Amino acid sequence: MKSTRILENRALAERIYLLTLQIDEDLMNKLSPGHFVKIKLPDQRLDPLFPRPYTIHSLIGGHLQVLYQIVGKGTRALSQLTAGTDLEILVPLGRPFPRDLGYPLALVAGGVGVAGFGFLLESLPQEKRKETILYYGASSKESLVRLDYWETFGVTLKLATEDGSAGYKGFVTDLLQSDLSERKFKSILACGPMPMLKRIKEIAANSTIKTYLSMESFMACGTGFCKGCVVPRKGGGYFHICEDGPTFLADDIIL
Amino acid sequence: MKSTRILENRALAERIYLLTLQIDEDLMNKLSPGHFVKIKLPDQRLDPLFPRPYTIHSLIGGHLQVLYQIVGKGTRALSQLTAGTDLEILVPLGRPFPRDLGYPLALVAGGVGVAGFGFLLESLPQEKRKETILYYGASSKESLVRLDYWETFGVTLKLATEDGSAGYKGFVTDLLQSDLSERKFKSILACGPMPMLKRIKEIAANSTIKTYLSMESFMACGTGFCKGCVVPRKGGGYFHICEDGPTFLADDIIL
Amino acid sequence: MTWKIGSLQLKTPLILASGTWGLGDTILDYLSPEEIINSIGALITKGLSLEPMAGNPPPRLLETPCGLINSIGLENPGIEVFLKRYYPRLRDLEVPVIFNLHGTSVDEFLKLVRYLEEENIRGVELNISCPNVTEGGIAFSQSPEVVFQLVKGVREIFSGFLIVKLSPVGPVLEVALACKEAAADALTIANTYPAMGIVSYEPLKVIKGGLSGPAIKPLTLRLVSDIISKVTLPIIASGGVLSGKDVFEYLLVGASAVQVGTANLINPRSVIEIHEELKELLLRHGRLLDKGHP
Amino acid sequence: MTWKIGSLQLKTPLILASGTWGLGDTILDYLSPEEIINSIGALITKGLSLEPMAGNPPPRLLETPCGLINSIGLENPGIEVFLKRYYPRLRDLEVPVIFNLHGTSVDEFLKLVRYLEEENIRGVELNISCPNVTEGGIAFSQSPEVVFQLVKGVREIFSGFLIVKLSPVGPVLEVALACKEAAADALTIANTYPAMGIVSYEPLKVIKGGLSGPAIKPLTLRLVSDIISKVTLPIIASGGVLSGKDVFEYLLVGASAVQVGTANLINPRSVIEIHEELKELLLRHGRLLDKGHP
Ligand SMILES: Cc1cc2nc3c(=O)[nH]c(=O)nc-3n(C[C@H](O)[C@H](O)[C@H](O)COP(=O)(O)OP(=O)(O)OC[C@H]3O[C@@H](n4cnc5c(N)ncnc54)[C@H](O)[C@@H]3O)c2cc1C
Ligand SMILES: Cc1cc2nc3c(=O)[nH]c(=O)nc-3n(C[C@H](O)[C@H](O)[C@H](O)COP(=O)(O)OP(=O)(O)OC[C@H]3O[C@@H](n4cnc5c(N)ncnc54)[C@H](O)[C@@H]3O)c2cc1C
Ligand SMILES: Cc1cc2nc3c(=O)[nH]c(=O)nc-3n(C[C@H](O)[C@H](O)[C@H](O)COP(=O)(O)O)c2cc1C
Ligand SMILES: Cc1cc2nc3c(=O)[nH]c(=O)nc-3n(C[C@H](O)[C@H](O)[C@H](O)COP(=O)(O)O)c2cc1C
Ligand code: FES
Ligand code: FES
Repeated sequence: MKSTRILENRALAERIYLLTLQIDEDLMNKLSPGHFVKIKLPDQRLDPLFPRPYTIHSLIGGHLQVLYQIVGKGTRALSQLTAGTDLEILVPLGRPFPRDLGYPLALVAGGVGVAGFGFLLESLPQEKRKETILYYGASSKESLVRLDYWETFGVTLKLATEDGSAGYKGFVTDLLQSDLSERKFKSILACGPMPMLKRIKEIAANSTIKTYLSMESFMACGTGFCKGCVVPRKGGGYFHICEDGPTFLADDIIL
Repeated sequence: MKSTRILENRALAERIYLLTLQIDEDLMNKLSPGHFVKIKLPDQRLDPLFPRPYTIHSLIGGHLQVLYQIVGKGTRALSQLTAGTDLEILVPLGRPFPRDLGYPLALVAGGVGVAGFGFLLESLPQEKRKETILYYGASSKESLVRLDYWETFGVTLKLATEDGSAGYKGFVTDLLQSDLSERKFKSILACGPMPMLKRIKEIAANSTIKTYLSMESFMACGTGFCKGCVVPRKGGGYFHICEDGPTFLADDIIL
Repeated sequence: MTWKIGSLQLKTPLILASGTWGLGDTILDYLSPEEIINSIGALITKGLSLEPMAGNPPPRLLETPCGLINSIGLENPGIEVFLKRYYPRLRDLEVPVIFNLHGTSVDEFLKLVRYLEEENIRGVELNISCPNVTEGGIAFSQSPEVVFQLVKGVREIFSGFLIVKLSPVGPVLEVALACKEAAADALTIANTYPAMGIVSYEPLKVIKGGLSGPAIKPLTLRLVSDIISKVTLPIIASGGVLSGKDVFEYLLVGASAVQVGTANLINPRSVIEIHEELKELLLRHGRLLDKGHP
Repeated sequence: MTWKIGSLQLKTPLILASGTWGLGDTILDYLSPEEIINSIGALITKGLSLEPMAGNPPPRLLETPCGLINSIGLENPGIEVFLKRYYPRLRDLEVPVIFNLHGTSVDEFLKLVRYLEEENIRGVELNISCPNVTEGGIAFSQSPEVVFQLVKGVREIFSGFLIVKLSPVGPVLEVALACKEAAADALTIANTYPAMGIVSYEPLKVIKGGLSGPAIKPLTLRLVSDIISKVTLPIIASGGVLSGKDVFEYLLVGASAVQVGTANLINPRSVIEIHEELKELLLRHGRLLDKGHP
């Protein structure tokens, strides 16, 4: 684990926060889009017992940013930390997003699943950004965060909300599906809740689009030590999400 | 448990804090010097599992104040809370200091054991304060806190530090002992670490001074539910510190 | 909704566990009579013995990660004093009161039960599982045969509701089957787990006692689930319940009722909060309870 | 200071527990060879079987209060692949490597041990206590007689250091005595505790597995203390060690060495920190270790 300091921990929506951590250049050079980080709460309390994993959201300004949502006690405790607090982190974990993404590219995000696409877009050259559509869905308008930031990349942004308060009313996967007939995507990269990923796998099954899904599960270690974070592998056996993923070719896994 | 709000949580020394809680008049009227309060940390984390007990330090201004020292994870977590945070407390717990204290009165405090004497002095009429000596010992000058506050009562303040950085160099019990020959105390009320209490019991054993000791132990409930916080009773059996105490006649207990 | 443990009807499935609400003399300081009647299905007394017991010398408590080691040693005023001084006020609460009994021999247990028959007390929980006494207690739980004799003996003279509180260690299944055979009405699973902790180094103080609290819930949930699949007796779960979710999970694996213990120490009003949470969970997910045990 | 488990000499009393540092192929990503040599007394491999095992379907993990339920199901590449692909790099670390073995029958265990004799491997930990497999594993721990036959059989063909890893449930003392009688060199006390948790309500997902982590430390400390007073074999403690203090407490009650398990998952560098804390505690309170066990 490495020591780092909180520079900012800001609420973007009722339960969504943007955490900014100070890191040195050495570490920065090791990070690629798709990597994740484990963050240990800075106290001796043993509940929650395990540091939680978060995708690297952005490296802008040489700081490591994490975009997270409060869902339980670990994320709630994280949200209460203030600037200046020292933290231990374990990073980089997991494998980066695949390097062979084809364009036009569809990025599909459900909720804070959008996080990792920040770092990805930051790393792409302008011409590839232009060939990228970001499908971004959430429950309601308030939970669609950092829209200004997403717009700076010059990507096409397509929004969906379940309550219709912004963008298309319904699921982001509906948007994707209706676009598939017109647009000739070469790749899809999706991150979000399991029902969304399942739906995308179905949608893409009939196409030749290379489809990647970024998976989540509870992680005890994040380092491949425990063998607990598995997803069934086509053809038998299991992948370990933390060491073989978290991003997988949809065809390789059974959801 | 009752809901309350932190008005202030201020460091007085490296590891000693003064916590100010908002309470209503109704509750205030139920409190007497010597009572204690259990404070629950305001989150869902289960470690530490039990709310910690603290003596009521002061009621000045209609606020409930607690003077506490960081010794472990519970007190450390408490020290990190900020003004505006809502807390649950259970209060009043225990029995007040005895009402039949005789004067001249010696108050003997080791470290944050001094806490409860604030509320006591606040409740005493001026003429009784004048007949009170507060013996207050700590490891060093920095750990002798709120000296201005103690002085406002017009009591005689006698300080001791182990390193001699303020007042007498040595234990506060030495001070008390050497005074016993000159002064005719009617009562002693002492609060502090076990070795100090033992020493006071010894010192007072040869006198007719009514000697009260305020005891501590780990408490699971503080309400008499668990029967875990015992001190052996002279004549057999046990007292429960939380319901029969925390303050006992030295003669009644076996240390 | 009504709750049943065999023939016993309860208003809620929540029971205050033995030894975690004192002798009951101060419970009204924290809960109103209405709250008690509406939230609590039954009350189980502190473990009671024939003679008064002073309990163990300190240290009696140690907090461990998400748990509590206690070694109270069954401090209690004895059955007679309890019946005279403490019971009347509990009876007036109009919630079933179950007597938790501690004997060091079959004979002592029988004597205790006779007192209750005389007073027309209808509920008993035999504590054969206390880890903190040198005689009786958990020693019984090592021998299914002895337990059988004990329960059979009590059954012969006691016509009320007869619960046996098992230890989570030892031959638990065999003991459970022995209770069934001896015609117990229900089992409480389980008492605390034998544990040890170092209280301080200088002077060196250790505590050996029973572990309770959320730390043990995954263990007792498993035990309850395992026993339910093998013994056809109503099971009352006891272990680590802090929230309505915990209760719901015990009900899900098939428990008939659930005891609240250590939670009462953390907050004397826990049971009220647990009851509120449980009601909400039952509304949202209650149908899961009808689907058979996972 | 040197540390001894019977005839085995270790540089430190800290051992990495089976299954909590993967297959060892990535350990050098987190610890340098010097750190390993200076802080770790021995390494115990992931549980290895004759044939590769795919392990259990998800969910395999659930966090509980201060604990972890795992149901990995002994996923491993099989002894042959392990020996070829993973072992050489571990051997090069120059820290004793002990092979944790899983068989579903005495015969399978014997076959496994023969591989090791061939490769001149000097340390074995027989895993008769895994709660997460349908065959073998914890089933052995129910029968002291079967364990005796197993250990005796292995002892006959294996001249290296022979450890048996016990389950914390079942007839633990009898199993320990059987191991002693069959001439095991040491016991590991203990594996994880059978546990259960509800992972989600809709869809209803439950996990049955083994509980590890700080929640269980008071239980395993007690078990180690109890067994040490009754069985004259060196004991290696395993259960809930997160800090130097935890290790010191196991040593205090008489353990010869201590395994670090779940702590490696929380932080892959835990063992380094634990070692630093332990060194300091030994300096300050080490003399307590010579005073006999509390
Ligand atoms: C590789 C990876 C990257 C991640 N990146 C991010 C990120 O960038 N931003 C972010 O906000 N979150 C991210 N997560 C999810 C995040 O780790 C969890 O939300 C967090 O661990 C929850 O901790 P908690 O203590 O608050 O909740 P808990 O108290 O542990 O759980 C609360 C509830 O959330 C559920 N839950 C917990 N973890 C998960 C999970 N991983 N997936 C689905 N449900 C879960 C639990 O079942 C429970 O119902 C990522 C997870 C993984 C595995
Ligand atoms: C009736 C009563 C009134 C109290 N009033 C005050 C007060 O006004 N101000 C204040 O600062 N503290 C007071 N205390 C002590 C306070 O409750 C403890 O310091 C606190 O519980 C420690 O919690 P923790 O989680 O920080 O420490 P833990 O992590 O629980 O323990 C850290 C270390 O402190 C030791 N320790 C824990 N509790 C005690 C204790 N009660 N006595 C001695 N050693 C202990 C432990 O053995 C351990 O070594 C009072 C205690 C009682 C019983
Ligand atoms: C302080 C304390 C005292 C207890 N006393 C008794 C007792 O007298 N008789 C008994 O059968 N169980 C006793 N128990 C066990 C509890 O009734 C309960 O079964 C156990 O603590 C597990 O449940 P919990 O985790 O909810 O506390 C006691 C437990 C505690 C913590
Ligand atoms: C994820 C995981 C995998 C484990 N795999 C094995 C194993 O393969 N063989 C074995 O004997 N024990 C295994 N164990 C048990 C540990 O080695 C250790 O004995 C147990 O976890 C208790 O120690 P701890 O609380 O320090 O983790 C495993 C434990 C965990 C958490
Ligand atoms: S979380 Fe442990 S192997 Fe992935
Ligand atoms: S702390 Fe429970 S009775 Fe005093």
